[in-house]
Amino acid sequence: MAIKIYAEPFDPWQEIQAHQHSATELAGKFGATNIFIGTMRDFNEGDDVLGMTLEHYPGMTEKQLEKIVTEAMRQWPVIDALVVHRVGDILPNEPIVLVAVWTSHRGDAFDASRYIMEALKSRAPFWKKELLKSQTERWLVKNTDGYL
Amino acid sequence: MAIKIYAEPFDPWQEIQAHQHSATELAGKFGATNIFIGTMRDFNEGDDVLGMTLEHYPGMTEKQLEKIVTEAMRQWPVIDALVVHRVGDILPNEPIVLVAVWTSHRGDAFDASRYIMEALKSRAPFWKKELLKSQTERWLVKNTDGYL
Amino acid sequence: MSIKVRYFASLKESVGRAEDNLECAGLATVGDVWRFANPDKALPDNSLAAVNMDYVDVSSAVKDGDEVAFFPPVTGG
Amino acid sequence: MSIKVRYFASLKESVGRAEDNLECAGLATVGDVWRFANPDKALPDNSLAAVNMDYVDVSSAVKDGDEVAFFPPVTGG
Repeated sequence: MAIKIYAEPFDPWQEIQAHQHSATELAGKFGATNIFIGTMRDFNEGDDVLGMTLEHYPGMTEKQLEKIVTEAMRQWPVIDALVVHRVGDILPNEPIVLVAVWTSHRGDAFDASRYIMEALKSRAPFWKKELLKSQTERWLVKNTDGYL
Repeated sequence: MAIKIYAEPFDPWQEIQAHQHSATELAGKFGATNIFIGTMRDFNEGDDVLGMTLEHYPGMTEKQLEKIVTEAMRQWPVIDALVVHRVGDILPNEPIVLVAVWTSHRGDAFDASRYIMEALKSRAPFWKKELLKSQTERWLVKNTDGYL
Repeated sequence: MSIKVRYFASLKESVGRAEDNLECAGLATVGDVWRFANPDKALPDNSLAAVNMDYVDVSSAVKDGDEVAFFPPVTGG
Repeated sequence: MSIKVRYFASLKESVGRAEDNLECAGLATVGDVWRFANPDKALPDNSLAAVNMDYVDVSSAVKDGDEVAFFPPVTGG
Protein backbone atom coordinates (compact mmCIF):
# COMPACT_ATOMS: atom_id res chain seq x y z
CA MET A 1 0.00 0.00 0.00
CA ALA A 2 1.25 3.49 -0.78
CA ILE A 3 -0.34 6.85 0.08
CA LYS A 4 1.13 9.99 -1.46
CA ILE A 5 0.27 13.66 -1.06
CA TYR A 6 1.83 15.98 -3.64
CA ALA A 7 2.01 19.78 -3.63
CA GLU A 8 3.14 19.71 -7.29
CA PRO A 9 1.44 18.31 -10.43
CA PHE A 10 1.87 14.55 -10.86
CA ASP A 11 1.69 12.22 -13.84
CA PRO A 12 -0.75 9.42 -12.93
CA TRP A 13 0.69 7.03 -15.55
CA GLN A 14 4.22 7.42 -14.20
CA GLU A 15 2.96 6.93 -10.65
CA ILE A 16 1.18 3.72 -11.54
CA GLN A 17 4.08 2.32 -13.55
CA ALA A 18 6.66 3.20 -10.90
CA HIS A 19 4.54 1.55 -8.22
CA GLN A 20 3.90 -1.53 -10.34
CA HIS A 21 7.60 -1.95 -11.12
CA SER A 22 8.77 -1.44 -7.55
CA ALA A 23 6.25 -3.94 -6.18
CA THR A 24 8.02 -7.06 -7.38
CA GLU A 25 5.49 -9.26 -5.63
CA LEU A 26 2.95 -8.06 -8.20
CA ALA A 27 4.76 -9.55 -11.22
CA GLY A 28 2.71 -12.33 -12.79
CA LYS A 29 0.34 -12.38 -9.81
CA PHE A 30 -2.31 -9.76 -10.52
CA GLY A 31 -4.96 -10.27 -13.14
CA ALA A 32 -6.96 -7.08 -12.70
CA THR A 33 -6.20 -3.42 -12.15
CA ASN A 34 -8.82 -0.76 -11.61
CA ILE A 35 -7.80 2.85 -11.71
CA PHE A 36 -9.75 5.99 -10.97
CA ILE A 37 -8.45 9.45 -11.79
CA GLY A 38 -10.17 12.66 -10.80
CA THR A 39 -9.15 15.61 -12.98
CA MET A 40 -9.81 19.31 -12.56
CA ARG A 41 -12.39 20.67 -14.99
CA ASP A 42 -12.51 24.24 -16.31
CA PHE A 43 -16.14 24.67 -15.24
CA ASN A 44 -18.33 23.77 -12.29
CA GLU A 45 -21.93 24.47 -11.36
CA GLY A 46 -22.34 26.59 -14.51
CA ASP A 47 -19.30 28.82 -13.92
CA ASP A 48 -15.93 29.00 -15.67
CA VAL A 49 -13.19 28.03 -13.24
CA LEU A 50 -9.62 29.32 -13.58
CA GLY A 51 -8.03 27.33 -10.83
CA MET A 52 -8.44 25.72 -7.46
CA THR A 53 -6.65 25.62 -4.13
CA LEU A 54 -6.73 22.37 -2.23
CA GLU A 55 -6.24 22.66 1.51
CA HIS A 56 -5.68 19.59 3.67
CA TYR A 57 -5.02 18.54 7.24
CA PRO A 58 -1.48 17.10 7.12
CA GLY A 59 -1.20 13.95 9.15
CA MET A 60 -4.91 13.34 9.42
CA THR A 61 -5.09 13.00 5.63
CA GLU A 62 -2.55 10.19 5.57
CA LYS A 63 -4.07 8.55 8.66
CA GLN A 64 -7.58 8.50 7.17
CA LEU A 65 -6.41 7.31 3.76
CA GLU A 66 -4.44 4.44 5.29
CA LYS A 67 -7.50 3.49 7.30
CA ILE A 68 -9.69 3.53 4.18
CA VAL A 69 -7.28 1.38 2.16
CA THR A 70 -6.92 -1.03 5.07
CA GLU A 71 -10.70 -1.36 5.23
CA ALA A 72 -10.79 -2.12 1.49
CA MET A 73 -8.04 -4.73 1.86
CA ARG A 74 -10.00 -6.38 4.64
CA GLN A 75 -13.20 -6.49 2.57
CA TRP A 76 -11.73 -7.64 -0.76
CA PRO A 77 -8.66 -9.74 -1.67
CA VAL A 78 -6.56 -6.76 -2.74
CA ILE A 79 -2.93 -7.49 -3.65
CA ASP A 80 -1.82 -3.87 -3.63
CA ALA A 81 -3.23 -0.33 -3.72
CA LEU A 82 -1.94 3.15 -4.43
CA VAL A 83 -3.59 6.48 -3.56
CA VAL A 84 -2.15 9.81 -4.74
CA HIS A 85 -3.78 13.18 -3.99
CA ARG A 86 -2.81 16.70 -4.95
CA VAL A 87 -2.85 19.67 -2.60
CA GLY A 88 -2.05 23.35 -3.20
CA ASP A 89 -2.80 25.34 -6.35
CA ILE A 90 -4.28 23.28 -9.16
CA LEU A 91 -5.06 24.22 -12.76
CA PRO A 92 -7.72 22.78 -15.08
CA ASN A 93 -6.68 19.47 -16.69
CA GLU A 94 -4.39 18.59 -13.78
CA PRO A 95 -5.07 15.31 -11.97
CA ILE A 96 -6.39 15.76 -8.44
CA VAL A 97 -6.65 12.17 -7.26
CA LEU A 98 -5.47 8.75 -8.37
CA VAL A 99 -6.64 5.43 -6.93
CA ALA A 100 -5.16 2.19 -8.29
CA VAL A 101 -6.05 -1.29 -7.03
CA TRP A 102 -4.44 -4.58 -8.07
CA THR A 103 -6.33 -7.84 -7.52
CA SER A 104 -6.58 -11.35 -8.97
CA HIS A 105 -10.13 -10.91 -10.30
CA ARG A 106 -11.97 -8.00 -11.86
CA GLY A 107 -14.95 -7.79 -9.53
CA ASP A 108 -12.72 -7.17 -6.52
CA ALA A 109 -10.71 -4.52 -8.39
CA PHE A 110 -13.83 -2.53 -9.31
CA ASP A 111 -15.40 -2.88 -5.84
CA ALA A 112 -12.30 -1.99 -3.84
CA SER A 113 -11.38 0.96 -6.07
CA ARG A 114 -14.86 2.39 -5.80
CA TYR A 115 -14.97 1.83 -2.06
CA ILE A 116 -11.70 3.73 -1.62
CA MET A 117 -12.91 6.64 -3.80
CA GLU A 118 -16.28 6.98 -2.05
CA ALA A 119 -14.66 6.81 1.39
CA LEU A 120 -11.98 9.31 0.36
CA LYS A 121 -14.67 11.70 -0.86
CA SER A 122 -16.54 11.57 2.44
CA ARG A 123 -13.72 11.15 4.99
CA ALA A 124 -10.31 12.39 3.75
CA PRO A 125 -9.75 15.93 5.09
CA PHE A 126 -9.32 17.94 1.89
CA TRP A 127 -11.14 21.17 1.01
CA LYS A 128 -11.43 22.80 -2.40
CA LYS A 129 -11.67 26.51 -3.03
CA GLU A 130 -12.38 27.52 -6.62
CA LEU A 131 -11.16 30.67 -8.33
CA LEU A 132 -13.83 31.67 -10.82
CA LYS A 133 -13.30 33.54 -14.08
CA SER A 134 -15.14 36.43 -12.40
CA GLN A 135 -12.11 36.52 -9.99
CA THR A 136 -14.33 35.55 -7.05
CA GLU A 137 -13.34 32.65 -4.86
CA ARG A 138 -15.71 30.06 -3.43
CA TRP A 139 -15.36 27.07 -1.16
CA LEU A 140 -16.98 23.89 -2.37
CA VAL A 141 -19.64 23.13 0.20
CA LYS A 142 -20.12 19.39 -0.09
CA ASN A 143 -19.10 16.45 -2.25
CA THR A 144 -21.87 15.03 -4.41
CA ASP A 145 -22.93 11.40 -4.69
CA GLY A 146 -20.83 11.12 -7.86
CA TYR A 147 -23.62 11.38 -10.41
CA LEU A 148 -24.61 15.05 -10.39
CA MET B 1 -14.97 6.06 -29.09
CA ALA B 2 -12.05 3.90 -30.17
CA ILE B 3 -11.85 0.10 -30.41
CA LYS B 4 -8.46 -1.48 -31.07
CA ILE B 5 -7.40 -5.09 -31.55
CA TYR B 6 -3.65 -5.71 -31.36
CA ALA B 7 -1.71 -8.83 -32.31
CA GLU B 8 1.38 -7.45 -30.53
CA PRO B 9 1.95 -6.39 -26.90
CA PHE B 10 0.64 -2.91 -26.07
CA ASP B 11 1.43 -0.37 -23.36
CA PRO B 12 -1.86 0.59 -21.70
CA TRP B 13 -0.46 3.89 -20.36
CA GLN B 14 0.68 4.98 -23.80
CA GLU B 15 -2.67 4.00 -25.28
CA ILE B 16 -4.59 6.05 -22.73
CA GLN B 17 -2.32 9.08 -23.03
CA ALA B 18 -2.34 9.02 -26.82
CA HIS B 19 -6.12 8.79 -26.85
CA GLN B 20 -6.50 11.54 -24.27
CA HIS B 21 -4.20 13.87 -26.19
CA SER B 22 -5.79 13.23 -29.57
CA ALA B 23 -9.32 13.78 -28.25
CA THR B 24 -9.06 17.55 -27.95
CA GLU B 25 -12.70 17.76 -26.93
CA LEU B 26 -11.69 16.08 -23.69
CA ALA B 27 -9.38 18.90 -22.52
CA GLY B 28 -10.76 20.59 -19.42
CA LYS B 29 -14.09 18.81 -19.83
CA PHE B 30 -13.75 15.47 -18.09
CA GLY B 31 -13.61 15.18 -14.33
CA ALA B 32 -13.44 11.41 -13.97
CA THR B 33 -11.61 8.57 -15.68
CA ASN B 34 -12.08 4.93 -14.83
CA ILE B 35 -9.69 2.40 -16.25
CA PHE B 36 -9.71 -1.36 -16.12
CA ILE B 37 -6.75 -3.46 -17.20
CA GLY B 38 -6.77 -7.25 -17.40
CA THR B 39 -3.29 -8.74 -17.25
CA MET B 40 -2.13 -12.29 -17.90
CA ARG B 41 -1.16 -14.17 -14.75
CA ASP B 42 1.43 -16.95 -14.56
CA PHE B 43 -1.02 -19.34 -12.89
CA ASN B 44 -4.66 -20.31 -13.23
CA GLU B 45 -6.88 -22.89 -11.57
CA GLY B 46 -3.92 -24.17 -9.56
CA ASP B 47 -1.59 -24.69 -12.55
CA ASP B 48 1.50 -22.81 -13.70
CA VAL B 49 0.81 -21.17 -17.04
CA LEU B 50 3.60 -20.45 -19.55
CA GLY B 51 1.55 -18.56 -22.11
CA MET B 52 -1.76 -18.15 -23.80
CA THR B 53 -3.15 -17.92 -27.31
CA LEU B 54 -6.10 -15.61 -27.85
CA GLU B 55 -8.26 -16.44 -30.84
CA HIS B 56 -10.95 -14.05 -32.04
CA TYR B 57 -13.57 -13.63 -34.74
CA PRO B 58 -12.30 -10.66 -36.77
CA GLY B 59 -15.07 -8.28 -37.69
CA MET B 60 -17.56 -9.66 -35.18
CA THR B 61 -15.21 -8.64 -32.36
CA GLU B 62 -15.20 -5.00 -33.44
CA LYS B 63 -18.94 -5.03 -34.16
CA GLN B 64 -19.80 -6.40 -30.72
CA LEU B 65 -17.41 -4.08 -28.89
CA GLU B 66 -18.83 -1.03 -30.68
CA LYS B 67 -22.31 -2.17 -29.75
CA ILE B 68 -21.32 -2.60 -26.10
CA VAL B 69 -19.67 0.84 -25.88
CA THR B 70 -22.67 2.42 -27.62
CA GLU B 71 -24.97 0.80 -25.06
CA ALA B 72 -22.81 2.22 -22.24
CA MET B 73 -22.87 5.69 -23.82
CA ARG B 74 -26.65 5.52 -24.02
CA GLN B 75 -27.00 4.50 -20.36
CA TRP B 76 -24.48 6.91 -18.83
CA PRO B 77 -23.23 10.39 -19.83
CA VAL B 78 -19.90 9.15 -21.20
CA ILE B 79 -17.70 11.75 -22.91
CA ASP B 80 -15.34 9.23 -24.48
CA ALA B 81 -14.32 5.58 -24.23
CA LEU B 82 -11.42 3.43 -25.39
CA VAL B 83 -11.27 -0.38 -25.59
CA VAL B 84 -8.06 -2.22 -26.49
CA HIS B 85 -7.79 -6.02 -26.64
CA ARG B 86 -4.88 -8.31 -27.41
CA VAL B 87 -5.07 -11.35 -29.67
CA GLY B 88 -2.45 -13.94 -30.61
CA ASP B 89 0.29 -15.30 -28.37
CA ILE B 90 0.44 -13.68 -24.94
CA LEU B 91 2.96 -14.07 -22.13
CA PRO B 92 2.44 -13.65 -18.37
CA ASN B 93 2.48 -9.98 -17.24
CA GLU B 94 1.26 -8.75 -20.64
CA PRO B 95 -1.95 -6.70 -20.69
CA ILE B 96 -4.87 -8.51 -22.32
CA VAL B 97 -7.58 -5.87 -22.18
CA LEU B 98 -7.86 -2.16 -21.46
CA VAL B 99 -11.10 -0.26 -20.94
CA ALA B 100 -10.97 3.50 -20.29
CA VAL B 101 -14.00 5.72 -19.80
CA TRP B 102 -14.04 9.51 -19.46
CA THR B 103 -17.03 11.23 -17.81
CA SER B 104 -17.87 14.37 -15.86
CA HIS B 105 -18.64 12.56 -12.60
CA ARG B 106 -17.13 9.55 -10.90
CA GLY B 107 -20.25 7.40 -10.52
CA ASP B 108 -20.80 7.29 -14.26
CA ALA B 109 -17.14 6.46 -14.94
CA PHE B 110 -17.20 3.45 -12.59
CA ASP B 111 -20.59 2.22 -13.84
CA ALA B 112 -19.88 2.55 -17.55
CA SER B 113 -16.41 1.02 -17.29
CA ARG B 114 -17.76 -1.96 -15.39
CA TYR B 115 -20.66 -2.38 -17.79
CA ILE B 116 -18.28 -2.47 -20.75
CA MET B 117 -16.01 -5.03 -19.04
CA GLU B 118 -18.84 -7.36 -18.02
CA ALA B 119 -20.44 -7.17 -21.48
CA LEU B 120 -17.06 -7.73 -23.15
CA LYS B 121 -16.50 -10.81 -20.99
CA SER B 122 -19.83 -12.33 -21.97
CA ARG B 123 -20.27 -11.16 -25.58
CA ALA B 124 -17.00 -10.25 -27.34
CA PRO B 125 -15.89 -13.26 -29.43
CA PHE B 126 -12.47 -14.04 -27.97
CA TRP B 127 -11.27 -17.46 -26.81
CA LYS B 128 -8.27 -18.25 -24.62
CA LYS B 129 -6.14 -21.37 -24.82
CA GLU B 130 -3.56 -21.78 -22.07
CA LEU B 131 -0.20 -23.48 -22.44
CA LEU B 132 0.58 -25.08 -19.08
CA LYS B 133 4.01 -25.71 -17.61
CA SER B 134 3.29 -29.41 -18.15
CA GLN B 135 3.27 -28.51 -21.90
CA THR B 136 -0.40 -29.44 -22.22
CA GLU B 137 -2.81 -26.98 -23.77
CA ARG B 138 -6.31 -26.27 -22.54
CA TRP B 139 -9.14 -24.06 -23.69
CA LEU B 140 -10.73 -21.91 -21.05
CA VAL B 141 -14.32 -23.14 -20.83
CA LYS B 142 -16.19 -20.15 -19.48
CA ASN B 143 -15.59 -16.71 -18.03
CA THR B 144 -16.28 -16.41 -14.31
CA ASP B 145 -18.41 -13.80 -12.58
CA GLY B 146 -15.25 -11.85 -11.78
CA TYR B 147 -14.85 -12.89 -8.15
CA LEU B 148 -13.59 -16.47 -8.31
CA MET C 1 -28.35 -20.55 -51.76
CA SER C 2 -24.79 -19.86 -50.59
CA ILE C 3 -23.97 -19.89 -46.91
CA LYS C 4 -20.54 -19.38 -45.42
CA VAL C 5 -20.12 -21.25 -42.15
CA ARG C 6 -17.34 -20.45 -39.68
CA TYR C 7 -16.16 -22.32 -36.59
CA PHE C 8 -13.97 -21.01 -33.79
CA ALA C 9 -11.80 -22.20 -30.91
CA SER C 10 -12.53 -25.64 -29.43
CA LEU C 11 -15.50 -26.12 -31.76
CA LYS C 12 -13.24 -25.50 -34.77
CA GLU C 13 -10.90 -28.18 -33.42
CA SER C 14 -13.67 -30.67 -32.81
CA VAL C 15 -15.29 -30.27 -36.25
CA GLY C 16 -11.80 -30.24 -37.78
CA ARG C 17 -12.49 -27.23 -40.06
CA ALA C 18 -12.39 -23.43 -39.79
CA GLU C 19 -15.11 -22.91 -42.39
CA ASP C 20 -17.53 -24.40 -44.91
CA ASN C 21 -18.83 -22.74 -48.04
CA LEU C 22 -22.23 -24.34 -48.52
CA GLU C 23 -24.14 -24.40 -51.80
CA CYS C 24 -27.47 -25.78 -50.80
CA ALA C 25 -31.25 -25.44 -50.94
CA GLY C 26 -33.95 -25.68 -48.32
CA LEU C 27 -31.99 -24.48 -45.28
CA ALA C 28 -34.39 -22.32 -43.27
CA THR C 29 -32.65 -21.83 -39.93
CA VAL C 30 -29.26 -21.64 -38.25
CA GLY C 31 -29.94 -25.11 -36.85
CA ASP C 32 -30.53 -26.42 -40.38
CA VAL C 33 -27.16 -25.01 -41.43
CA TRP C 34 -25.40 -26.86 -38.63
CA ARG C 35 -27.14 -30.16 -39.43
CA PHE C 36 -26.40 -29.84 -43.16
CA ALA C 37 -22.73 -29.04 -42.54
CA ASN C 38 -22.28 -31.54 -39.70
CA PRO C 39 -24.75 -34.40 -40.26
CA ASP C 40 -22.98 -36.75 -37.85
CA LYS C 41 -22.39 -34.35 -34.94
CA ALA C 42 -24.84 -32.58 -32.65
CA LEU C 43 -24.14 -28.92 -31.92
CA PRO C 44 -22.70 -28.88 -28.35
CA ASP C 45 -25.26 -27.61 -25.83
CA ASN C 46 -23.44 -24.49 -24.69
CA SER C 47 -22.53 -23.35 -28.22
CA LEU C 48 -23.24 -19.83 -29.43
CA ALA C 49 -24.31 -18.89 -32.93
CA ALA C 50 -24.07 -15.70 -34.99
CA VAL C 51 -25.47 -14.61 -38.34
CA ASN C 52 -23.52 -11.83 -40.05
CA MET C 53 -21.66 -11.21 -36.78
CA ASP C 54 -24.74 -10.73 -34.59
CA TYR C 55 -25.76 -13.26 -31.97
CA VAL C 56 -28.81 -15.35 -32.85
CA ASP C 57 -30.74 -18.41 -31.68
CA VAL C 58 -30.41 -21.62 -33.66
CA SER C 59 -34.07 -21.17 -34.65
CA SER C 60 -33.25 -17.89 -36.46
CA ALA C 61 -33.79 -17.71 -40.19
CA VAL C 62 -30.92 -17.71 -42.69
CA LYS C 63 -30.89 -16.36 -46.22
CA ASP C 64 -28.66 -16.55 -49.27
CA GLY C 65 -25.28 -14.91 -48.70
CA ASP C 66 -25.34 -15.11 -44.90
CA GLU C 67 -22.25 -15.81 -42.84
CA VAL C 68 -23.19 -18.20 -40.05
CA ALA C 69 -20.78 -18.84 -37.17
CA PHE C 70 -20.70 -21.42 -34.38
CA PHE C 71 -18.44 -21.20 -31.36
CA PRO C 72 -18.11 -22.09 -27.66
CA PRO C 73 -18.77 -19.58 -24.83
CA VAL C 74 -16.42 -16.63 -25.17
CA THR C 75 -13.51 -16.27 -22.75
CA GLY C 76 -11.91 -12.92 -23.55
CA GLY C 77 -11.08 -9.97 -21.35
CA MET D 1 -4.66 20.88 30.69
CA SER D 2 -3.20 21.78 27.29
CA ILE D 3 -5.31 21.39 24.17
CA LYS D 4 -4.24 22.33 20.67
CA VAL D 5 -7.18 23.38 18.51
CA ARG D 6 -7.01 23.52 14.72
CA TYR D 7 -9.40 25.02 12.19
CA PHE D 8 -9.51 24.38 8.46
CA ALA D 9 -10.91 25.80 5.24
CA SER D 10 -14.01 28.02 5.46
CA LEU D 11 -14.23 27.50 9.23
CA LYS D 12 -10.66 28.73 9.62
CA GLU D 13 -11.64 31.84 7.66
CA SER D 14 -14.77 32.46 9.69
CA VAL D 15 -13.06 32.06 13.10
CA GLY D 16 -10.10 34.06 11.75
CA ARG D 17 -7.46 31.72 13.14
CA ALA D 18 -5.73 28.52 12.06
CA GLU D 19 -5.14 27.30 15.62
CA ASP D 20 -5.43 27.93 19.33
CA ASN D 21 -3.19 26.59 22.06
CA LEU D 22 -5.44 26.37 25.10
CA GLU D 23 -4.25 26.19 28.67
CA CYS D 24 -7.38 25.52 30.60
CA ALA D 25 -9.15 23.41 33.18
CA GLY D 26 -12.53 21.71 33.27
CA LEU D 27 -12.95 20.99 29.56
CA ALA D 28 -14.58 17.55 29.35
CA THR D 29 -15.70 17.25 25.74
CA VAL D 30 -14.93 18.39 22.20
CA GLY D 31 -17.98 20.66 22.46
CA ASP D 32 -16.51 22.25 25.60
CA VAL D 33 -13.29 22.94 23.69
CA TRP D 34 -15.20 24.76 20.97
CA ARG D 35 -17.18 26.85 23.44
CA PHE D 36 -14.07 27.76 25.43
CA ALA D 37 -12.14 28.78 22.31
CA ASN D 38 -15.08 30.48 20.58
CA PRO D 39 -17.41 31.79 23.28
CA ASP D 40 -19.25 34.13 20.89
CA LYS D 41 -19.75 31.75 17.97
CA ALA D 42 -21.78 28.55 17.68
CA LEU D 43 -20.13 25.62 15.90
CA PRO D 44 -21.79 25.53 12.45
CA ASP D 45 -24.27 22.65 12.17
CA ASN D 46 -22.56 20.66 9.46
CA SER D 47 -19.08 20.92 11.01
CA LEU D 48 -16.90 17.87 11.56
CA ALA D 49 -14.59 17.33 14.50
CA ALA D 50 -11.50 15.19 15.08
CA VAL D 51 -9.40 14.34 18.11
CA ASN D 52 -5.83 13.32 17.36
CA MET D 53 -6.77 12.99 13.68
CA ASP D 54 -9.68 10.59 14.19
CA TYR D 55 -13.28 11.64 13.62
CA VAL D 56 -15.32 12.10 16.79
CA ASP D 57 -18.67 13.50 17.96
CA VAL D 58 -18.71 16.78 19.83
CA SER D 59 -19.76 14.82 22.91
CA SER D 60 -16.48 12.87 22.88
CA ALA D 61 -14.10 13.28 25.79
CA VAL D 62 -10.85 15.22 25.55
CA LYS D 63 -7.74 14.88 27.68
CA ASP D 64 -4.56 16.80 28.30
CA GLY D 65 -2.34 16.95 25.22
CA ASP D 66 -5.09 16.25 22.67
CA GLU D 67 -5.18 17.91 19.29
CA VAL D 68 -8.78 18.86 18.52
CA ALA D 69 -9.78 19.93 15.01
CA PHE D 70 -12.92 21.55 13.60
CA PHE D 71 -13.68 21.80 9.90
CA PRO D 72 -16.47 21.89 7.32
CA PRO D 73 -17.56 18.83 5.27
CA VAL D 74 -14.62 17.55 3.23
CA THR D 75 -14.53 18.13 -0.52
CA GLY D 76 -11.47 16.26 -1.79
CA GLY D 77 -11.15 13.70 -4.55
